[in-house]
Order: sequence, then C-alpha cells, then structure tokens
Amino acid sequence: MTLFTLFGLCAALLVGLGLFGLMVNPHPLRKILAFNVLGTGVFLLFGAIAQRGAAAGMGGDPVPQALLITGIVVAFSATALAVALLQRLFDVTGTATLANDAPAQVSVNPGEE
Amino acid sequence: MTDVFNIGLALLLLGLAAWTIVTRELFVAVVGFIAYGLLSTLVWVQLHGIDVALTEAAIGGGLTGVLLIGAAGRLRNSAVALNLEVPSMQVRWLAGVVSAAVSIALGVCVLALPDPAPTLAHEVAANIADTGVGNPITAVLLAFRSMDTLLEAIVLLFALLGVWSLAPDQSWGGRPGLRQQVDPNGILAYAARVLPPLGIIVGTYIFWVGADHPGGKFQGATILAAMWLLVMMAGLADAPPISRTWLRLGLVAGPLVFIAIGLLGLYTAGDFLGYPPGFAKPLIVAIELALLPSLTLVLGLLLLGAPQRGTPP
Amino acid sequence: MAEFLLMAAGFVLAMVALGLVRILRGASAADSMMAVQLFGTGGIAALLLLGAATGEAAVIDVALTLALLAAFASFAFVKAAGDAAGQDAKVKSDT
Amino acid sequence: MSTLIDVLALAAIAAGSFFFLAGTVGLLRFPDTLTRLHALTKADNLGLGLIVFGLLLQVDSVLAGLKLLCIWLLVLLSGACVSQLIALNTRRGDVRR
Amino acid sequence: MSPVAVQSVTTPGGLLLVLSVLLPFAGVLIGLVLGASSARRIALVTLVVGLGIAIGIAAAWLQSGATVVYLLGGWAPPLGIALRADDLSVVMLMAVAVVIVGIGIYARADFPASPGAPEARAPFTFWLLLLAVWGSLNLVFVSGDLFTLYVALELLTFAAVPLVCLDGRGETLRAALRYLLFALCGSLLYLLGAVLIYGAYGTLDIAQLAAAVQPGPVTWTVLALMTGGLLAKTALFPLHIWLPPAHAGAPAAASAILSALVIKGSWFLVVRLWFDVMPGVVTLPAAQLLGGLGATAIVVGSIVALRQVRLKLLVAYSTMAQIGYLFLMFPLAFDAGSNTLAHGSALHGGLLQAVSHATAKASMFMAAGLIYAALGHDRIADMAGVARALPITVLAFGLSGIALMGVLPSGAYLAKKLLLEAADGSGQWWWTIVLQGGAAFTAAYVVLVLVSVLRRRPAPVPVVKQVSRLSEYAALALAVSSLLLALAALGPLPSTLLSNPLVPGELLTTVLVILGGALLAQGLAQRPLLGSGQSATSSAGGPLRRAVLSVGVAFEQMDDFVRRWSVASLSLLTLALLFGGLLKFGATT
Repeated sequence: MTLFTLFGLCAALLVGLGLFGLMVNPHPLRKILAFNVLGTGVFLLFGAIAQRGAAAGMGGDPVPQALLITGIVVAFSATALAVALLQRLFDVTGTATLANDAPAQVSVNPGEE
Repeated sequence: MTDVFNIGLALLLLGLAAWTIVTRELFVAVVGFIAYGLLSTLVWVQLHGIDVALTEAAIGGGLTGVLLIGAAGRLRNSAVALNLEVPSMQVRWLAGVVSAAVSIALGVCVLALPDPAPTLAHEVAANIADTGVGNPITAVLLAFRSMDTLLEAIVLLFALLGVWSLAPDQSWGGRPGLRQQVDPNGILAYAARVLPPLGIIVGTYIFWVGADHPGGKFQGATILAAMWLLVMMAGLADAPPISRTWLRLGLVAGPLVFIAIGLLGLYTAGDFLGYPPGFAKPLIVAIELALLPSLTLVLGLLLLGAPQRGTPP
Repeated sequence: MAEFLLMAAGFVLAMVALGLVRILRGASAADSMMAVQLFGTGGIAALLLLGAATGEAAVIDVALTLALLAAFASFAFVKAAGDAAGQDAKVKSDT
Repeated sequence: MSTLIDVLALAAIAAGSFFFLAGTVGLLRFPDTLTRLHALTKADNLGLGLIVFGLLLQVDSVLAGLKLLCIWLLVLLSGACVSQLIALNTRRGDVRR
Repeated sequence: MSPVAVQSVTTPGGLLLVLSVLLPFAGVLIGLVLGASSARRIALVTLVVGLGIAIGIAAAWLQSGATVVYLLGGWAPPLGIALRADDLSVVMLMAVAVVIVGIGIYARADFPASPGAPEARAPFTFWLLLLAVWGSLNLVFVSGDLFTLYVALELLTFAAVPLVCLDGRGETLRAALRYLLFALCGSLLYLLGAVLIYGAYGTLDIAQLAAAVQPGPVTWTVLALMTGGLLAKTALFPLHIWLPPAHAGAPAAASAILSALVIKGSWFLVVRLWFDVMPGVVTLPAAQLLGGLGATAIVVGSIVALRQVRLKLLVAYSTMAQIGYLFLMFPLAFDAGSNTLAHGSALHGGLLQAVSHATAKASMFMAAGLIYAALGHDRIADMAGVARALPITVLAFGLSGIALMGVLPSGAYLAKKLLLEAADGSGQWWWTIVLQGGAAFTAAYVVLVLVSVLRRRPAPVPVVKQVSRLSEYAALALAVSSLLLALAALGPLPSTLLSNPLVPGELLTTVLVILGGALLAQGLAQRPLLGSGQSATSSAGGPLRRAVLSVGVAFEQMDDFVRRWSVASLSLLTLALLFGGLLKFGATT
C-alpha cells in the first residue's frame, strides 16, 4: 500500500465521518467541529494527491500544497465566523438550537378564522 | 516499519475523528478535535508537506482549537437542551448509509486516479528561478498564484467584518470580548510576561525563513497573534476598540500594499501582480512584510469575536 | 538509527494516545486537561523523532510552532475549563 | 567516539520514551487528580527532556540545537503553568462532573 | 467540442477583468478605514465606476468577438491563473452591475450616512457588504480557475451571511447560522470535486479541463459532488433550508441582494460546470433530474407562496420558485446527437431568465420593502388602499410581476419562448407544460397581491412613514429594465422569436396564464381573491375548495419537513449520490 493510497482512503473515511457528524449532531458547535473534520478530510486528500505528484526533487507537488495553506486559512475564517454567529445567537435567544420554529408559519387555518 | 507507523497514524487519526463526531459530551468532542489537529500535523510531515504541517500546527490545531474550546466553555449549558433534538434512529442509520456511500465513492476515485500522477512540480522547478525565492510553496503563493493569496487576505477581512457586524448596536465601535478578570500576579499573568518575547522571536523567525525554507507570513502571523491574545487573556492588556483608526489602517494596510505592488507590476512588468526581472524577491518580501502585521491583527481579532463593550465617551 | 527513531516516535504516540482513553471513559475536566497536555508533549516528542528519522531539518520549526501554540492552547483550555466549571457550579447552586 | 554518542543518544531516547509510558500508566491508574498530575509532569519534563537530549547529541547546527532547547523550555513552562492551574482549580472547587 | 478555446494570452481589455474584481474589494478596504459617514459615499462612487468597468468589458468583448482573457502576473495556466470573460460572464457582469446600482440607489435612504455622528453598525456594514458581494460575484463570473472559484464562493458566503442577520434578532441569527453551515458544507463538497479533478488532470484551469475531461469514475464523482454542493448554495428545492427565514427578517435591500444576486453566483457555477467544464460527462437522465428539481421547486414554491399571509415571505417563496426556472434549461440543452450539453437556444433562454429574474426580483423585494416601511406591516390581507398611497411602488410590483410571469414582451417572455422552442426541438413536451404551468403559478401570487393592494378602502390607508421617492423610482427602473430586456436582447437573438404579442395565439396564451393564475389564487390562498368578507370564506367554499385547501396545507407541511436540518442535509447527499449514479449509468439510455 502506497503512502497515497493509505492516506487517500483515510481521507475518504474522514469525509464520510464529517458528513455524518454534520447531519446527525444537533448542537451547532458539534456541526462546526464536523465541518472541520470534513475539511481536514478534503485537505488530506489534496495533500495525498500532492505527495503523489512528487517530482523534480520536491517531496510533493508544490501547487496543491500552496493551495492547501490557503484552504486551511479559509476554513479557519469560516470557523471563526460560525462560532461568532453561534455565540451571538446564544446571547440573544438563550438557546443554540437550529430547529426551524419557522416564524413564517403563522399558518392561520381558514377553518378557525 | 514506516508502513506500520503510517498505518498506525492513519488509524489513530480516524479514531480521533470518530470520537470527535460520536462522543456525547461537547467538551470532550472539542478535546478530541484538538488532539486530532495535533496528530494531523504529524501526517503532514509524513506526506512531505512541511509548509502545510506548519500551517496546520499554527492555524488548524492551535487557533481553531482555542476558538472552539473557548466556545465550548461558554456554550456548555446549551448542550443539554439540544440533546433532546438528536435525530431518530432511522435518520441516523440513513445518514450513516449515505455518508458511507460517499466515502466509498471517494475511495473508488482514489484508486482510479491515473498513473503516473499529473504534477506541476516540473513547471514550478522550471520557473522558480524567475521568482528569486527558494521555497517552491512561496513561489506558488506569491508569484504564480499570488491572486489566491491576495484573495485569502481579503477572505479573512470579510470574515472579520462579518464577526464585527454581529455586535449589539450600542457596542459598535467598542472593545471585543469580555473584560478579563485575572489575578495580575497569577500564573497566567506570569506566562503572559515570559512567553511573548520568545514567541515574537519565533514568529519573526518562521516568517523570515519563509522565502527559502518552510515558513512564511501566515504561520508567523499566527504565532504573533497567539502571543497578543495571551497577553489579553491574562488581562495585561485590553482589546482595542474596533473604531480605532490605527487598528483599521493596520488591518487593511497589508492587502492595500499587495494591490499597490500588483498595480506597480503593470508598469514595470506589464502585468498586474507581475514582477520585473531581478526585483521579484525584494517585492515578494515587501508584500509578506506588509501582510504580516495585518494578518496578525485580523487573526487575533477573529478570535476575540464581536465588540461587546461600548466605547468610552 | 532511523528505524529506531521511527519506532520510538510510534511508541511515544501510542502511549499518549492511550492516555486519551482516560477521557474516553469519562473523566473530570482536570483529567482531560492533563490528557491533552500529555498528548501535546507526546506529539511534539514524536514530531521531533520523526524529523530526525526523515532527516527533514524544518520539522524542528514545526515542533517549535507546535510547542508555542500548544502552550497557548493549554492556557486557553484551562481558562475555558475553569469558566465551564464555574458555570456548572452556578447551575448547581441555582437548582 | 561517534558510536559512543550514538549509543548514548539511543539510551536517552529509549529512556525518554519510557517516561511517556510511565506518564500514561500514571494517568490511567493513579487514584486522584494530584497524583495523576505528578505522573504527568514526569512525562513532560523528563520524557521530552531525555528525547531532546538524545536528539541534541546528533544535531549538526547550533541553531537547530538552540531550537530543540527552546522547545523543551516551552513545554516545561506550559507544563508547569498548566499543572499549577489545574491544581489550583482542583483545590478551589469541585472540577469533577 | 470545447466551447472555450484554450487561450493563453492576455487580450485587449483584459485588465478590466482584474479591475471589476479589485475595485469593489478596494472599496471595502478603503471604506473600512475611513469608516462612519464615508462608507456610503465610497460605495456609491464605486457603483458608478464599476458599472463603467462592466460596460467596458462588454465593449471589449463585442469588439473582439472572442473571450476576454487576462493572465494574472503574466503566468499562464496551469501554473498561473487566467481570468476570462465569455458571453455568459459578460451578460452576468452587466446584469449584476445594473441590479447592484439599482439596489444602491434604493438603499440610499434606508442606510443613511450620518456625518458627525458616531459610526452606526447597520449602515456601515451594509455598504461594505454590498461592495463585498459585488466583487465576489464578479470574481465568480470571470475566474477561470476552479480553486480561485472556491475562494470566490467563500468570499460570497462571508459577505452574504451578515446581510441575513443585519437586524440582529434571534430568528435572523438562526437563519444566518443555518445558511452559513449549509453553505460551508456545500463549498467543501465543491472543493472536494476540485481536489479530485486536480488529482486526475493536473490542472484547475477551466479551459484546459474542458479539453481534457473524459467520463469516468472520477469525473462522475466530481460533477456529482460539485453540483450537490452548489445546489445547496443556490437553495434549489429541496435544499432551500435557509432561504425563507433568511428573507423574513432581512432588510429589503439585503433581501434583494440575496435573492436577486447571491444565489446567481453558485447557479452560474453550475452552468459553468455543466456547459463548459464537463459537457461531455453530463447524461440526459442527470439533466432531467436537475430539471425535475427545478419543476418541483416551481410547484412547491408557488403553492407555499400563495399560502403566505405576509408579503415578504410571499416574495421569498416566489424566489424559491424562480430558482426552479433557472434549472429548466439543463434537460432542454442536452444534445442527443453528440451526447453533450450544447450552447444553444436553451442556454440563452436560461441565461435570459436569470437576468430578468435578477432585475425583476430585486424590484419586487424593493417594492415589498417600501410597502412594509410605509404601512409598518406587510400583512397582505390589510393592504387595501395601498395602490392609492404608493402608486409608483405598486406599479413597480406589478411590472416586476408581469416580467416574472413572462406574458408580455419581457425578458422572461423571450426566455420562455427560447425554452419552449428547445423543448419542441428536442421532443421533451413535458417541459412545455412545466413552463406554461409555471407562468400560471407566478401569475397566481402576483394577482393575489395586486388584487389586495388595488382593493378600495373608504379611508386613506394609514401611512406610518413617508418612503423615499428615489427608492420607489429605483424599484420601478429595475422592473422596467426587466421588461425592456426583450428589446435589448433583440440584437444577438433571432428576431423571429419576438412575434407580435397581439396576435390571437399569443393573446390567448396570456389570457389563459392569467386566468389560470387567478383560479389558483382563488383556490389556494388563505383568503380567496373574490368575496371580500372577513369571514364566511371557509364555509362559502364547497368540498372542492376544502380539498384544494388541504392540498395547500399539505404542501406547507412538506416544506416545513424538508427544511429541517437533518432532512435537508440528507437530501443534499442523496442528491449528490443520485447525480453520480445517473451520470454513471445514464449514458446508455
């Protein structure tokens, strides 16, 4: 098993784990964690692909490695924004739920009018 | 031996990720994630991405971990109520099946990628001399694909703008975060006096070697930002009000200098973000130098969060 | 020599990972802090050994960064855990 | 001479690794927080210290050696501070869940 | 075969592409420093200059008749990044520039500058975010690199999310967080696709990929993942988890930005991927699925819109329906001969639809916002007499409604014609029903609102706030420009399409559409059109009315169910898997 196959498959599983967490964990902070796991899965796949492209005396293809750095920074800013939003939601409403209590559904049934 | 080590590493990584996802406790999940971030640094070393390992150690593991652990501490009470909203067993099963299917599809792709692997390493090697820098990653980030780096600096600013926009109206322009009440003679204050001088040296060093060796502005800026935060955390300094002009100037100076040097390229090299022959390296260093303080400020402020305390009259 | 270094790195890593099991089984906030601290130290040790094994000099810089930020993170961690414990205490006294 | 240094380095690293084992066993087995803390500091100080010492013997540049020492000092510092904070927290109130 | 020629030289006017992105971003940076009262002035100046740049790009494109290209730093792909503006980009650049100027003029009164006073949060952030959205969108339109596009998508998300919760109330914060998390999930799926494609082809450049991509496990997965992720950001049914609540509380100008512009960014990327990057990977069943989702969005969105009692939510749900329209072109553009998606009348129709929707929907949100501001509420039932109080606003609403319906010679009318033609040409008659039925649904909620506001009222309607005349005219101007699009588009498109609207056939269709709409409104709305009485509506209807009403309620409940987080995220992945399957197995059928 090559280094690429090992970590490539590992990345595939991490992506699955992250997606699973995003779907089933009700707490937004847990979703943010899952988002980060998903993100590292994607990055790891890219890193494995970079390693696969090692050539010209470089340990890996430098283009994906450089893009990875950008990706990590972007993911960090996303996490920071999400955490701040969650914090504010908690401060204002006292809960952290994402359930759609749908302020839209002022569904006045005509039968009851 | 290397194989055994790598397989162990991969399994440990997966185990920690699974733990982060499935554990019941919010706080424990965050702890798992921090350990996970640390471990992925090791994976990057194994994948020969030292620059990425540095970034992961600094941003992925360090700052993200601090951000999440702080949030977990503050949001702890909210977790209990949300446990009631755990989806039904059927949904969980369905979610498991669907995510497994995605993993399998990705696995198939991983095995189906063409051999020999396509790579741009040769092209980078052929053109790196024009940029004057020795680190190929820096050449990609600040010459071949410098637009991405400019945009990335702007992404951080947008995120900060978004975070600030969450302030209550009356606190706009005020100081972010809560006032820290820490014993000035305590251990934290002691650490906050000892650590930063060392951190500033290390951060500057990591920044400086970036042109020719692994390292660079982001990693350096992260370390500097961490030191700044430590000082604020210990209550030795207060967060600056976000209305301060020096702060705003510091935030945008880096990207603006970047754009200015890019426009300068129009006249000297004929291309936006181009460098005239022979001047590439000094210009790249100038951009990095300009970005360093801006990035330090923006990373630190992102962790501090929205303004919460009104401006003093 | 490289083999031995790699082995040592693996061993250290396995040990500190075992320490994490402590939290897995449910532990106090103090214990989880300790486990993380141990894991951080072990991770840095493994990183250094790995760097020596592969002969990649720049790995020391990674370890240095990690050490600095791990220190920073552990302060934040202790603070957060302290805050959380304070919150818990408040909740307890409320009920 | 060089073999002697190598052996010394091997020994130091092996000993360092052993202290990590000790730290973990302590964390898993010791009865209360403060004794566990004691075990932890052994791993921090001695485990990493010995490994750093072993690697120092093989390092070829002064700068790298300085960085290694710096890493150890950093871990020592954070370890000491964190341990003390944990101990304080434990004494001050019930941190247990 | 590949529609974009692989060019590797900068063309004249290429620098304008850089400026179209940099100018708004520089505006944000400078606005951040100058702060307070300057933000609005900077924004408005930037809007004017930016519009000029967009016109310049269009001129350069027209002049050369070929894609405008700029190589950043002089580095050619695959190592460097190329910016490109082809016909699609130019149309979108222009449309967005016009709409954003309209929104800027509209918002002048809502977000005033207050010289001397301390900087206020909402106006300051609004103006900067407006520019941020614009720059990000321009980047989406001109970037020729899949990774830069990822960054552009994230920029767009970060700029759009704070707009949702500008008022800082709990519900809007929740909507913003849902939007952010869902959109982030979508972006990562997109990035995953980009990563895989780099692994397979060693380049991220769109033009080079277009020439290289072959169907296979990797490209199937890539297209499926990217499409899924982008649909989540576009809020196509059933992934509209964030859309209605986001609009419920956002200020009208922000709503206009979100629904007229932001979703077009990710939609545009879907178009890019399907038409330009991987047209040969697409299969007819996959395109049918995309079109089918669009059709479902039209039906569900329209019916739920009819059930709303608040105007802003009605418009929000109508956005959901209009998003559906944007995806109808995919099956129609499939060329069975070559088994690829072809650039042709269907794509033109879809593009035209997007542009008319952008202008008309922005105008509609503005009108709704003005009515809300003037009345202090937006309950549709209590809007009698509004037409008298706000004639220009109501006119703008009516015209934008007509533009959306596509009955008169409006942009949407022409778009519908193009799509109908494509449906005829490819023998996919069922899309004809969807197109005409969709128009009737649109007519339904427009008629519903218009009947309400046109209703007479004995006393003048109580106006709590005088609205800005300038804002009213901005809304009207956008509605009119949407109507005039048909004329503007006359040039490049065959003129046979634009038959006289007064010939009996056309007239009959128009009347049928409006009548059908009125019938739907009568049947499904909470409060029927006719019979002005407050009560007795429920008993008045027979079993038929009750049955129709229960259908409406069922749709509402379904919408509520689909918008739950777990359901929506499950749908997202299921859709991605489904697309993957249809791409893999759909080729033979």
